[in-house]
Amino acid sequence: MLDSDNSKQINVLYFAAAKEITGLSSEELDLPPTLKHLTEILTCKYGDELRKIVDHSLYAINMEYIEKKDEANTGLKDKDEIAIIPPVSGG
Amino acid sequence: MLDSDNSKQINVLYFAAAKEITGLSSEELDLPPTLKHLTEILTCKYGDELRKIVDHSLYAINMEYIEKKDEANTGLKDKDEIAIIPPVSGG
Amino acid sequence: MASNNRTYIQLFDGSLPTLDEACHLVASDSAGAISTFSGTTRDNFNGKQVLKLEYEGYGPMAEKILQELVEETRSKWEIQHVLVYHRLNEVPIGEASVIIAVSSAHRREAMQAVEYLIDELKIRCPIWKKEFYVDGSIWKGSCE
Amino acid sequence: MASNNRTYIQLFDGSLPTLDEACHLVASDSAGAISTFSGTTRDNFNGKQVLKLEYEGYGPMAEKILQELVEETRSKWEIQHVLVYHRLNEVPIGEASVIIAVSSAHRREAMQAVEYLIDELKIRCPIWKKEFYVDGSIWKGSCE
Repeated sequence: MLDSDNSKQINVLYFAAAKEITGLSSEELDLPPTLKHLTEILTCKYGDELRKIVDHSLYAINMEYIEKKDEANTGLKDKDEIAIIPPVSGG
Repeated sequence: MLDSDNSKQINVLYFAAAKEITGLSSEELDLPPTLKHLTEILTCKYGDELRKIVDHSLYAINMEYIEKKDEANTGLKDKDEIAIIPPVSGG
Repeated sequence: MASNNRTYIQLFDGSLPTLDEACHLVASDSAGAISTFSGTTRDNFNGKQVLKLEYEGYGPMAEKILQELVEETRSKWEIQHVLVYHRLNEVPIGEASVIIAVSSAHRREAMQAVEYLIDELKIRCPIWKKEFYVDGSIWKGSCE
Repeated sequence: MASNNRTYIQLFDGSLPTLDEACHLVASDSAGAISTFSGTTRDNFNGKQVLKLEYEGYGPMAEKILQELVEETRSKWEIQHVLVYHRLNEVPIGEASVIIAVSSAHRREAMQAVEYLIDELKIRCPIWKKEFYVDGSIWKGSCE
């Protein structure tokens, strides 16, 4: 049962400053229940430096922005593509 | 004396509809004292058709617009270049 | 810096230079924004087919007014280089009758300057457009 | 008419097409106005010399957001064809990182649409700019 749960994965994408801190452009992680849990996992893995980035970023799930206030109650599902979107500066 | 006054001339420029009515792009006229007098001379010469154009136009003296309300008290002088400027439509 | 700002004002009897040429003239390494406006001749007016268009201008005064407009624009917005080209005589359908290009360090200024220039040009610059239809022609301006 | 409106959205790894090519794509005989905006890389930021710039993008999402922006723009203004091109990776100083071009029957719509598109692109499109100075580099965005 636990094993089957662990087989559920999300793909996390890192850009700009987040990519530099993690040294990765993406990685597979075990499925956490919500974005809030994901933030905790990432903080644990990459420290406060990444935490600060996440605090100033929005998540996008499958290319849809999630509002900051909805992170705690936004559930994730198997194979979701989660991107950390630091403040953008295109143009 | 009269002869010397008559030697004073203005150059009147016609554009767009005004040019089509007069059949001229410009002509020399004896110096009238004000723009209001010029309008009378032009009406006399080219009829109400031109008068209507002038009523909806601005005069420019030496390439400076003259406001409609100032036409009666705007004096003219020898060699002035007076243009009738119908509503513009460039761009 | 202000003294290095360039202004290009010109009336053309035939085709206008391309937008790329115009942008090349106003570009600078310290400008982050170039805004342009191209007015092109339309094939219809109020649903009526336009066969051809002609522009007539009071050339020297048109250039003087454009110069004044550019000075006004510079006094309102911090912009760098400015270009205003207008074509006279016949302009085939679909070709540009006017090109405006403005560069500035930041985008807002260039965009607002271009909008001001084309708006004021259309109000004050002594140039007239004549549209030819199947059933006649009309000088634009008074009836719009 | 609305169904004939074209939209060009593309991210480029190298040089963007020229403004003339962009205008050619959005031009139409029934459009009287083409408005464009070009964002070019500046040689300085707050007086500090910029040596080079790099853009990174979340490509698929960036294109999706741009598509949404164009749809929003079309719902606000009566415009014809729309083009939004953005360049990624290194962009040499003075070259265009973004080009927007919009055509419309009347000028106001094209100009306002361009302004809306570049404003919203800068707020919402997942693309990031990194500026390199003599003494280091910085991802733009958070500190502006």
